[in-house]
Amino acid sequence: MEIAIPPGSAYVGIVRLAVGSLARSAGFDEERVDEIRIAVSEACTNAVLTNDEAGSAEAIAISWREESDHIVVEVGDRGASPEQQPSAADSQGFAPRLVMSVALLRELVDDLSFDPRPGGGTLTRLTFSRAG
Amino acid sequence: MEIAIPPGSAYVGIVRLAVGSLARSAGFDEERVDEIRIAVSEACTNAVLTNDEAGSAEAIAISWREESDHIVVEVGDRGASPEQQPSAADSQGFAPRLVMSVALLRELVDDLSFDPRPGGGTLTRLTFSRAG
Amino acid sequence: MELGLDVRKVDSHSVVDVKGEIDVYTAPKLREKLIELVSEGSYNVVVNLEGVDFLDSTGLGVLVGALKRVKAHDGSLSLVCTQDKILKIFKITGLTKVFPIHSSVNEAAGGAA
Amino acid sequence: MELGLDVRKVDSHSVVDVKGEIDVYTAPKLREKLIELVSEGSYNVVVNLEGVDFLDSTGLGVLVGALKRVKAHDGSLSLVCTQDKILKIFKITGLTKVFPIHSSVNEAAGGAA
Ligand SMILES: Nc1ncnc2c1ncn2[C@@H]1O[C@H](COP(=O)(O)OP(=O)(O)O)[C@@H](O)[C@H]1O
Ligand SMILES: Nc1ncnc2c1ncn2[C@@H]1O[C@H](COP(=O)(O)OP(=O)(O)O)[C@@H](O)[C@H]1O
Repeated sequence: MEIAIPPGSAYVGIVRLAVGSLARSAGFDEERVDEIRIAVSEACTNAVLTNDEAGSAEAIAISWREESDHIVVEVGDRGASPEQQPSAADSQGFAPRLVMSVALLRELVDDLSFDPRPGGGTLTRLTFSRAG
Repeated sequence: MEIAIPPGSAYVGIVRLAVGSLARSAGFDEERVDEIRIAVSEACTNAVLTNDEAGSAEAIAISWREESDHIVVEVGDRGASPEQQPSAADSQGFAPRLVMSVALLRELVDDLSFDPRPGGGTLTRLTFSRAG
Repeated sequence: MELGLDVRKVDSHSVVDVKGEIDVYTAPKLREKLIELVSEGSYNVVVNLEGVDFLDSTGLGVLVGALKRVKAHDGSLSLVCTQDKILKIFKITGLTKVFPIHSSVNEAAGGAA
Repeated sequence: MELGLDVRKVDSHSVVDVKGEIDVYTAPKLREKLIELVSEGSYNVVVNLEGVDFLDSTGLGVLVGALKRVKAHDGSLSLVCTQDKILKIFKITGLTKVFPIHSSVNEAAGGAA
């Protein structure tokens, strides 16, 4: 299924609700459902903040696709890829929010990619194995 | 925001979740939130069943739009309008499901319309006044 | 989405305790259960809706279908419901005149068959 | 979505009981509350996450920001958290080494400032 949200922070929680329900229906256990919610929420949060930084008011496009052995969630925005953004820790050694977000994404998903979108922006693709 | 669901009965509950959250955020009280969930669910149910009858596997397109004094929810399908479908009660006087559905819709929304869509199908438009 | 369906006997009635949301996805499960009861010879059925959070026209359709089936055997179908939001659905569709609606299972099972 | 924020004093500590989901929408409210506390002179802060159902990188960012602020006044920021799903977020991001994480408010407020 597909969800398009205005690039506002208020809508990310609605995506979490929908994704939690989809993940549960897809047969994941509660712990994994929670991890999937967190990962998709991180991707949407990055999309909302990066659209904002890029000055884009375009909708964030989220898709959920079920394959036999995995689920693919794609989040499309009009902003910069996390890989193009500063990742240096500050003078006290604290990582920026985005670095923590990418650390969470990498840990919680089975496969992660950031690709440029036609027309500009980033497509974040999260893959969740059904096996594990 | 916009949601596109595959025309399967399993997805209607996810739309209810999202709509309940949107309606609550929009400031409706719990009773009205519940009525909005029921009305949108009825429209989606009719869309899913009517797509099925029309043999269409196309997605059902749902949109939620907030205006200053009302909310507009549109549900687009590829099936027949409820107004084109048989509404006669059976021999024992029972109304078909669709007639009960339309009765619920008429009672729960402030404005209701069924319009033909370009390319075929029906656009069901539900309006909910913010006044109350 | 899960629909809980538990069947028990109270006097001569079969009581179905329904839990969860009755919608286009789950209504077929309720329909099957009610058909099964009638085919096993249970013609006096009580559907307990106290644990139901959501009911729509598909749920109503299933209840109407079951009513027709038990009536064909001179049976009865009564409902247990005290929740305003669920009662509202029956009122709007005129079904409060069709179904006996009780406020407890004992009241429903104790009533005339 | 509502974020509950209640502040109380336990000994010399200001305890913020957080209820709900801390995400990109609600994190700014928590940030404001923590800035307010520091600007009022509360430099020993306990953030109680026991009522939190969801925490993500925006919430972590706010906690890190608050930690920097209290440290600038030689203060402390400790957390109360026993929920595995929330602890996991701190572990993955390496912040278990940055924040003292306690299993009760009394333990957090009783510890060294
Ligand atoms: N697949 C379905 N989804 C939703 N409603 C249905 C479905 N099948 C039947 N209904 C509705 O259920 C009600 C009872 O249907 P009916 O055919 O009379 O009973 P049954 O099929 O249960 O014997 C009718 O109002 C009908 O519109
Ligand atoms: N609007 C925001 N949304 C999400 N995260 C933010 C926002 N503003 C700042 N952050 C993150 O919060 C963390 C702390 O930010 P920082 O500027 O150091 O603290 P503060 O602004 O609270 O003094 C950083 O990791 C930063 O990326």
